[in-house]
Amino acid sequence: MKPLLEVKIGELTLKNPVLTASGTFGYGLEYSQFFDISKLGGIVVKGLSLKPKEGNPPPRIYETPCGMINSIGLQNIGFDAFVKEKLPFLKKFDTKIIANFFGENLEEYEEIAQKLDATDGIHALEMNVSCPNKTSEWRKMGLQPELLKESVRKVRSKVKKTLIVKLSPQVTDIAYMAKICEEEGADAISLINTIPAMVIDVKTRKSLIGTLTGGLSGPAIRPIALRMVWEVAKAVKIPVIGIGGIVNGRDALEFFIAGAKAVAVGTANFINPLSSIEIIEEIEKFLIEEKIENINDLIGSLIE
Amino acid sequence: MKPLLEVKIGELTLKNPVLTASGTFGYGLEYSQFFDISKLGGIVVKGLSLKPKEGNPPPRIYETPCGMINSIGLQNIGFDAFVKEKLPFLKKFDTKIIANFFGENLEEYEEIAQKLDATDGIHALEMNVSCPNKTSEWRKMGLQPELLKESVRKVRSKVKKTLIVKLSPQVTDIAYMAKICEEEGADAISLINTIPAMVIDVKTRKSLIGTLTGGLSGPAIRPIALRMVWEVAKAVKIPVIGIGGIVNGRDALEFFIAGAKAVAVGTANFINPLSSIEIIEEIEKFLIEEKIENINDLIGSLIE
Amino acid sequence: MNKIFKAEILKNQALTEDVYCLSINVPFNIEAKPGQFFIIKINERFDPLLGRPFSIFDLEDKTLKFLYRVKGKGTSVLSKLREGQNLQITGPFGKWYPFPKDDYIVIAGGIGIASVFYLMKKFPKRAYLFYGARHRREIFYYKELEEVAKEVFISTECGTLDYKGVITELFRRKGLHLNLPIYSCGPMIMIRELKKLLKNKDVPCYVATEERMACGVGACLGCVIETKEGFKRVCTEGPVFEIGDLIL
Amino acid sequence: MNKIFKAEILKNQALTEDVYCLSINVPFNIEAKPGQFFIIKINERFDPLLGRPFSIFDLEDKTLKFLYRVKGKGTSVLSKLREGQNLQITGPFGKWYPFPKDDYIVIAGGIGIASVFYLMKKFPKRAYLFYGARHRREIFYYKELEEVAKEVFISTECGTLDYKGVITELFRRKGLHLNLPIYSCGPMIMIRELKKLLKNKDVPCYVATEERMACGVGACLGCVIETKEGFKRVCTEGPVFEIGDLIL
Ligand SMILES: Cc1cc2nc3c(=O)[nH]c(=O)nc-3n(C[C@H](O)[C@H](O)[C@H](O)COP(=O)(O)OP(=O)(O)OC[C@H]3O[C@@H](n4cnc5c(N)ncnc54)[C@H](O)[C@@H]3O)c2cc1C
Ligand SMILES: Cc1cc2nc3c(=O)[nH]c(=O)nc-3n(C[C@H](O)[C@H](O)[C@H](O)COP(=O)(O)OP(=O)(O)OC[C@H]3O[C@@H](n4cnc5c(N)ncnc54)[C@H](O)[C@@H]3O)c2cc1C
Ligand SMILES: Cc1cc2nc3c(=O)[nH]c(=O)nc-3n(C[C@H](O)[C@H](O)[C@H](O)COP(=O)(O)O)c2cc1C
Ligand SMILES: Cc1cc2nc3c(=O)[nH]c(=O)nc-3n(C[C@H](O)[C@H](O)[C@H](O)COP(=O)(O)O)c2cc1C
Ligand code: FES
Ligand code: FES
Repeated sequence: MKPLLEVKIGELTLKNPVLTASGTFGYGLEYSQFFDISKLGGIVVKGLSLKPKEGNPPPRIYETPCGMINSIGLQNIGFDAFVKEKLPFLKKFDTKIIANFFGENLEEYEEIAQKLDATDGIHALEMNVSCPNKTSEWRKMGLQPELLKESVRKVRSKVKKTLIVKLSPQVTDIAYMAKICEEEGADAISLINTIPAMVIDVKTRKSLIGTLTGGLSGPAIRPIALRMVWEVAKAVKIPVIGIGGIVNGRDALEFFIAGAKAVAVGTANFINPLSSIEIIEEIEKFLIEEKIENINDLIGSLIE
Repeated sequence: MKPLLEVKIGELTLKNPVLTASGTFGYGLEYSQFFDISKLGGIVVKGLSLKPKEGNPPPRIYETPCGMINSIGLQNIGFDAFVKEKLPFLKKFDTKIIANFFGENLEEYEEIAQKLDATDGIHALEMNVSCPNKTSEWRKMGLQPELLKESVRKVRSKVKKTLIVKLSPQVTDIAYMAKICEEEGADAISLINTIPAMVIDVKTRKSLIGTLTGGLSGPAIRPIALRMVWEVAKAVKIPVIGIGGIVNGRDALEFFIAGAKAVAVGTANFINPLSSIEIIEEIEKFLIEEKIENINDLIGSLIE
Repeated sequence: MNKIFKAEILKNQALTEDVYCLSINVPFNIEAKPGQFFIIKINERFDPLLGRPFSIFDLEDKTLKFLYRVKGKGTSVLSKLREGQNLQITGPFGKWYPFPKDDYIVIAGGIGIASVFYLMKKFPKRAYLFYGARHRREIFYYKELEEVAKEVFISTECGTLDYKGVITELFRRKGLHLNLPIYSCGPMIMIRELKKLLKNKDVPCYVATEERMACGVGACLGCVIETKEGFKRVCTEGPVFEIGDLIL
Repeated sequence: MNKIFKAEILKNQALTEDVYCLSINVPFNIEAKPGQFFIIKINERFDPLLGRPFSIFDLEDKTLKFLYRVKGKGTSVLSKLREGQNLQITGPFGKWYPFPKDDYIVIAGGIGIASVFYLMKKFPKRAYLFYGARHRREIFYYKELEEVAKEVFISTECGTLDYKGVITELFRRKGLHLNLPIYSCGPMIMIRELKKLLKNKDVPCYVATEERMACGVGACLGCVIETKEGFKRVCTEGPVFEIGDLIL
């Protein structure tokens, strides 16, 4: 018997709990050459802003032990081009589309959120309050409880769709930040975004990243992400989406056991383009082996 | 011509800028079977408390991608046994001994600091305000600016030897924490300690660490540590000791360029017992190749 | 077409101390064009983490070859793999060299030869090849090159073979007057020099570029280079660009 | 003695699907005692990160052998290494089995045989060996064992060889009456059972234990197990302990 993989995130029903993480799966198109992306629980698209963004000067990525640093600088084609050029393609697939978004200030956050809320074919919104790249204070609101509170409240008041807030790991008490979001009406929390990091070329004495620092992702950060997801899942009642270094089914299962209701696969897509669907298969296989009929029975089952 | 490797940390002169990190080099003895530990710039011994500590229940360690989690729980033989059983051996070597210490409350911090200050053969003190294991609030003072301020002030007022404060990475703004220490009279800052992390056995649904979470160390965290060292070195005038995932000379050089005046080698000792002296050799080789006569000319030379 | 597959190593041969030729056995017929690249995942675990991009050096039936230089951790681990071991390969990716209609010029610097050999093999006996290296030891597959090219000009920086000097200089002397399309791959310094030489000429010049990559398929936006029209992704909008479009 | 060295793989032979025998060539004469272990750094890079501890299975001249089961990432990578590749080895470390003065009993469960073969080889023809496995496929080096032991008792859980059942049961029937010192290595469940059996007996029983290790030399305090006198380090105070001292 096939185990049930369906989970609910706010108003959003995912046929399985595996998403692809923002910024690592383009606009879906790029990976549809490898597999049928309808198999995914959902796709979180690259962070969107009102206007197109050029992004940061290269070099933008560097590999580190079991991880990578990136400083893309939220390059994106902007809301209009997304709706015109990318969304029609995405609509053809039987999967949920989650729009990750950001702005340069709170007004922009509200405006893009409203536009996405009104756009057909987008099933949920993920508010990025945690971009680690060189950036305006507003994009970093995830580090300041007061800013975070205000922003989530305002954005929440403007949108009807499921609102996910994506948190930064760069705080002392991530559960506290999550509780703020919950109080202000977020439907779900996703975490973690990348961790600010650096790597230097000892010959040239320059950073190997154009903007000096960038965000660390990949297996290296998984144990940190898992700890944070566990802390947050204990602290809030709304669903948590676990992100950070997940490369296989076993990794994903750790996050479910720690309390995540869904996971998003990021850097792993680069290592093996089939990661996300292999993860779905491995989860299914595990549930069958362990005779667990419904993934929801596994969620938060950590024995402390 | 041999390049000059000598650096000063407060009143302490190190013949070369490579230390071994607390908790990863035992009391020196353990590694003297592999090489002449007199070659080291210094040895930071395992965290000491007034009384012996049993430490945490096993399992205490687990390997993660390019890193490891530990939850030793600051097991140690206590001040008296250290002075009686370990220090006489350490005194035989021509290297600097730095005593890492902690307490269960501020009074204990002050008391052990005073005792170490009065002990012959100990050249400097490293105050651990950042133990990530399940622990008393006081051991975590590194996360709270107010507690940190008070503790550094009090301990400083009690000791004459060079006082290094070892910071936790689990904060939003590590430069701010470092400045507090500087203001309160710390002679140097060392960072980073391990990052709280978790790993779960999906079969048993238990943490693979006895205390649920532990601290992540190793190459995985190096890019994070490097970024923090850079931030701190820019913010304070006192010397910074860089720690985190350093496994070879190139890694160490990145920290010097970012502004560290010395480095401490931790997890690498486990991977290759000769790491620390190989790192010294590689630094020397690099300085010769690059025609840098004095390591101090390399420190903080990052081109931004 | 299946763009992800496992392939067995047939041979991983050291040509010099740090240059290797890797032959793998592809499990099915693939169609790949000169200038395109594949991404090789070097190990099963996560250090090195990402696959590394390599140009098609040669493809014949199911045997795919890469010519690579050991530069850092990935290529160093790769160079130690043996016959019989398996690799995860993705590709082919990227824009290829526009097919030459007539005679053409090829300018290769160092390991850049890896990207143009297959072009000359596909369009044989029509290329004026200018191939420069540091030392004659680093001139690879000379005999094969003579077979596929129309004419071969070699330069070595230390003068151990043919012309002594850099390849752009030899090209200036012997090839600049030919009004033929140019295909080139080599270090940035060579490309810059070439751009200068061609400033007043009106021939197309295609350059294969390099940037660090994560996804290889246009998703991560990590591999951009600066062009006249803003940042472009080397993996999908390149690696082959018109030299005039690049801001070098 | 040099406790860190590089060694070349002579052979890395699969005995079953997941059990291998690794032979390496040690560059000098080492003195290592039965029950001690070495740490093998499996790769040059950092995933796997730490070396893995393995008991001395056999040592003769400069050939050191390990018998290991593939359990996770480290042993899986190890099992794919080939003849001619190099490994970084540290050791020998740890307390060895106290030398038997007279006849003795050996109880090995599964891959635990790896820790006691060398003991019997060093003190031959004096051991009553009780060796249990799941299946006859998993009874390794039967002929060699018959040569070094005095008497061999085999049990397999599925009854495919000799006695059907667990080895502690066979020992209870055939060996418990012998008043000889016991040397044992096997899974925790076997050790617990053994402790029960020996409750009222007054013979020394030495057990080789296992714990995850980082340093292997007593520095990290990572590998502790609980004993009557508090936590002890498996790497330096063990791996061999008196069974009565362990809190199981
Ligand atoms: C489309 C394309 C085709 C290529 N074809 C070939 C080829 O046929 N033969 C060949 O030898 N090399 C080729 N390269 C370069 C090759 O990919 C890099 O040398 C290799 O990835 C270095 O990996 P590493 O782990 O050994 O080096 P790292 O340890 O990652 O880095 C060592 C040095 O190499 C540089 N480097 C790393 N990755 C790249 C990269 N993707 N492109 C350029 N420089 C890089 C780094 O900046 C650093 O200076 C190609 C690159 C691209 C983008
Ligand atoms: C002193 C000593 C001697 C040993 N001798 C042998 C031997 O001769 N032959 C042999 O096959 N095995 C031996 N082992 C066990 C062997 O070290 C582990 O099986 C191996 O380290 C697992 O590594 P891995 O990366 O494959 O597993 P991992 O991926 O690290 O983990 C897989 C599983 O193995 C367990 N494990 C990991 N490390 C150890 C460890 N150090 N000890 C016990 N379990 C562990 C984990 O808890 C996990 O359940 C010995 C262990 C010790 C401590
Ligand atoms: C190249 C790259 C681009 C990213 N872009 C975004 C983005 O636009 N918005 C966002 O919220 N997160 C972005 N992220 C963060 C990922 O969505 C994810 O949170 C992070 O990488 C950790 O997961 P991982 O370790 O599985 O990659 C990006 C990550 C990478 C590696
Ligand atoms: C097993 C282990 C024990 C440690 N014990 C201590 C300690 O007692 N006091 C302390 O300040 N830091 C301790 N640390 C932290 C290290 O000194 C170091 O800050 C950290 O491991 C990061 O460096 P690394 O990545 O090079 O290991 C310990 C680390 C490890 C791995
Ligand atoms: S490598 Fe990801 S966009 Fe080019
Ligand atoms: S492995 Fe470090 S103390 Fe035993």
